[in-house]
Amino acid sequence: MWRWLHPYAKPEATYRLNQKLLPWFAVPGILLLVIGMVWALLFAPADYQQGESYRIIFVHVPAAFWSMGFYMGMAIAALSAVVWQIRTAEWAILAIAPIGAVLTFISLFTGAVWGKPMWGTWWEWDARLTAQLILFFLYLGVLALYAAFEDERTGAKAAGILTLIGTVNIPIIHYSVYWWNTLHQQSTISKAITRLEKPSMAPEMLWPLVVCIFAFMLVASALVLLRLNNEILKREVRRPWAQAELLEEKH
Amino acid sequence: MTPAVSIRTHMKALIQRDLRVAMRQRSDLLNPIIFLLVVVTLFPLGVGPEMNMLARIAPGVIWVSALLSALLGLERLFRDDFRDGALEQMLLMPLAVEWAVLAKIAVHWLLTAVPLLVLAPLLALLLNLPGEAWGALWLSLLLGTPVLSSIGAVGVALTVSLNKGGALLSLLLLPLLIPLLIFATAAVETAANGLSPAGPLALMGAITVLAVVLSPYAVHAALRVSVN
Amino acid sequence: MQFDSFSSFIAMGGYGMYVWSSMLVTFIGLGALAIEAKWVRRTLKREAQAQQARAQRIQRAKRASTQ
Amino acid sequence: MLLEANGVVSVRGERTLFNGLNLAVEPGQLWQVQGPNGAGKSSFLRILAGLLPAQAGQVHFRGQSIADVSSQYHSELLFIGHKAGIKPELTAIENLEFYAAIQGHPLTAPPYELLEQLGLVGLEDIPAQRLSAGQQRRIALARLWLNSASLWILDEPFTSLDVSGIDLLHQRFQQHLASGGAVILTSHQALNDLPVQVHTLALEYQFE
Repeated sequence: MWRWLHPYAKPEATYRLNQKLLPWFAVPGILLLVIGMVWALLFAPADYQQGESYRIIFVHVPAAFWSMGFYMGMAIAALSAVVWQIRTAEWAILAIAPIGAVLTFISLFTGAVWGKPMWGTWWEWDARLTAQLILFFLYLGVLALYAAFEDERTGAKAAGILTLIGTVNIPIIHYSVYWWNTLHQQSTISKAITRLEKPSMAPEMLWPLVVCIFAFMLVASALVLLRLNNEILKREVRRPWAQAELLEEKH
Repeated sequence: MTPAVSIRTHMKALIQRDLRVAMRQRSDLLNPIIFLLVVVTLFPLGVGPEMNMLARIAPGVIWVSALLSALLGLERLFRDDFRDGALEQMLLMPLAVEWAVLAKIAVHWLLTAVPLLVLAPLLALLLNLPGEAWGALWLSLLLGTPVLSSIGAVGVALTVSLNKGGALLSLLLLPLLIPLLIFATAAVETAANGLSPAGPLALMGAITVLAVVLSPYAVHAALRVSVN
Repeated sequence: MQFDSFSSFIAMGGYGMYVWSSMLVTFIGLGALAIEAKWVRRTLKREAQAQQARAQRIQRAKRASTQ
Repeated sequence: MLLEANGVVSVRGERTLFNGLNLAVEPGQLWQVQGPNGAGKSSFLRILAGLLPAQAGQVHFRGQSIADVSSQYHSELLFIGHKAGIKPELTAIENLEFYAAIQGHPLTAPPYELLEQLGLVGLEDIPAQRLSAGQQRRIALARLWLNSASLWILDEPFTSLDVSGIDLLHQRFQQHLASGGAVILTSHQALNDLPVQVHTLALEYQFE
């Protein structure tokens, strides 16, 4: 597999591959997103307990799911960057981090907006929300560390190492936050949140949710490809192939 | 003969340049504000998530965190200019140096206080600050941040030639900022209790005017000592 | 179709504010990422053009100095 | 008399740098302040510019103390010190734009030709921090072409300049002196090949 992958560690080859892959993510992604949203907002039945407000779930859950998923993707990129010194993997970290941060932010925001009508409060220091907030900080830390370096190469390396540390730390953070929360368990709201978020969903709700989760994955991946290609061009802008690529297009 | 250049042109050129420089190092601007958010998050993790208790400590927590985060990026105000010689050139501008200092303070305020003001409602929300106090918190930050920038500028001007950095600066400035902390938290707390925060806010306004008007002179004097 | 009229669709059973603000922020977030990527690409293009202009200036200077 | 220093004394720490220094600069004159390292050349220039207070003595600009007419003095003064005042985050053009604006000669177009003459071709729009020390120095010196100050005080202007750069600077000095300006500078090199008369002020290292 290494032999097969190796040519794609070359920036230009990766760029071409990404350009080819991009429509395969973007087109079905946007299509599925439209289908999923229409299904979710227009056709899925209302929840008997929460009424129409539960429809927030169709953006909240995909965002929360992939905020974690893309951190894992970032961790894999970081591992390849640190262990095998693949430069494109270093850039992939930087391409994924802002997207993961935005997904985390979306999950936090929609969670808060969902919480207001349900539990009467925008924010609750519930274990799940708190862990998500800390994940947000981890993403911001990676971005800030990279931005702090003047030399982009060293910055990407440092960001990779931080990502790996974060990956090791995430389970520990998770358990400590849950433990902290049970220690202070006085509000019934927290219990209510945990209960509400584990409903056994009816299939007519579950299917649009599955579609949305897929759509988010495809759209976010397309964004990663876009950003990764930008990162590649940013570093190769002096090379003739990148110059040609940039000067050719018109818009 | 050199054509006369108005104070406005000078200040405009200075502000434009400083904003440009700041935009080239955006992360320096964002880090203190992320720091603030993280510090505020630490309090519930440290003292427990009980919303009533958080509501009670919210004004103090937000203001203390804001003070600490303000100190983080403060050095940037003159340190880089001192290192590359732009500070000397600023002292040699053909206008009263106080105006140039005022321009620098204004840029610093714009770059640090505006993000803080945007973030303030989020902090209030995280710490369950009662809705009645949100306006007072925002006003207290609006009135208090110019004091941070201008008194901070004096501190930085005094220490800029030393290679001692942050700890000394905090030691110097935090005692000076205590009145600000007292009036600001008092304003937010009175508002949270359903009373009018006008009294403490008026006192803060007076402090602000005093600080903004007088600090350029102090900064000028301090820079003369530092640029030696 | 769960809603019998457009206004009831907008109202979302009284939760319109919450549902629509969530949707708005989600799509603004994703859209901002896409726009930012486009924007970066445009600055890169400008950078490439600047590079080209720079190369031309250097060449002109070289030609001038050899004459 | 453009600039006149009378009995200037400077004490740095425990050491007296110089004691009772006099200097009288007429329009059209070029003065070189000479002396070994540590003799206080830079300090003397900074006192003349009004950046450093002298322990004793006065500096007069057109007959008036520079402290009293600092605004007018600084509008006719161009000082380029050891640290040149070039912001490393900004490009050469952006740096010059700023100085041109505050000196009352706002740039109408980027000064490509000038920068080319100074050997900065191709580096005009790169942040100064990516350039070498010598190149950053040239950016600062480009200010000499972009202002109309009558008095130039330059601390080691020739450092890290190549032969053509030095030549260019000499020409500019000549123009400036011919139009009634004056230059005070420090330099390690002898200014023999400068086609104007060089007045010198020698400082000696004081051990006390």
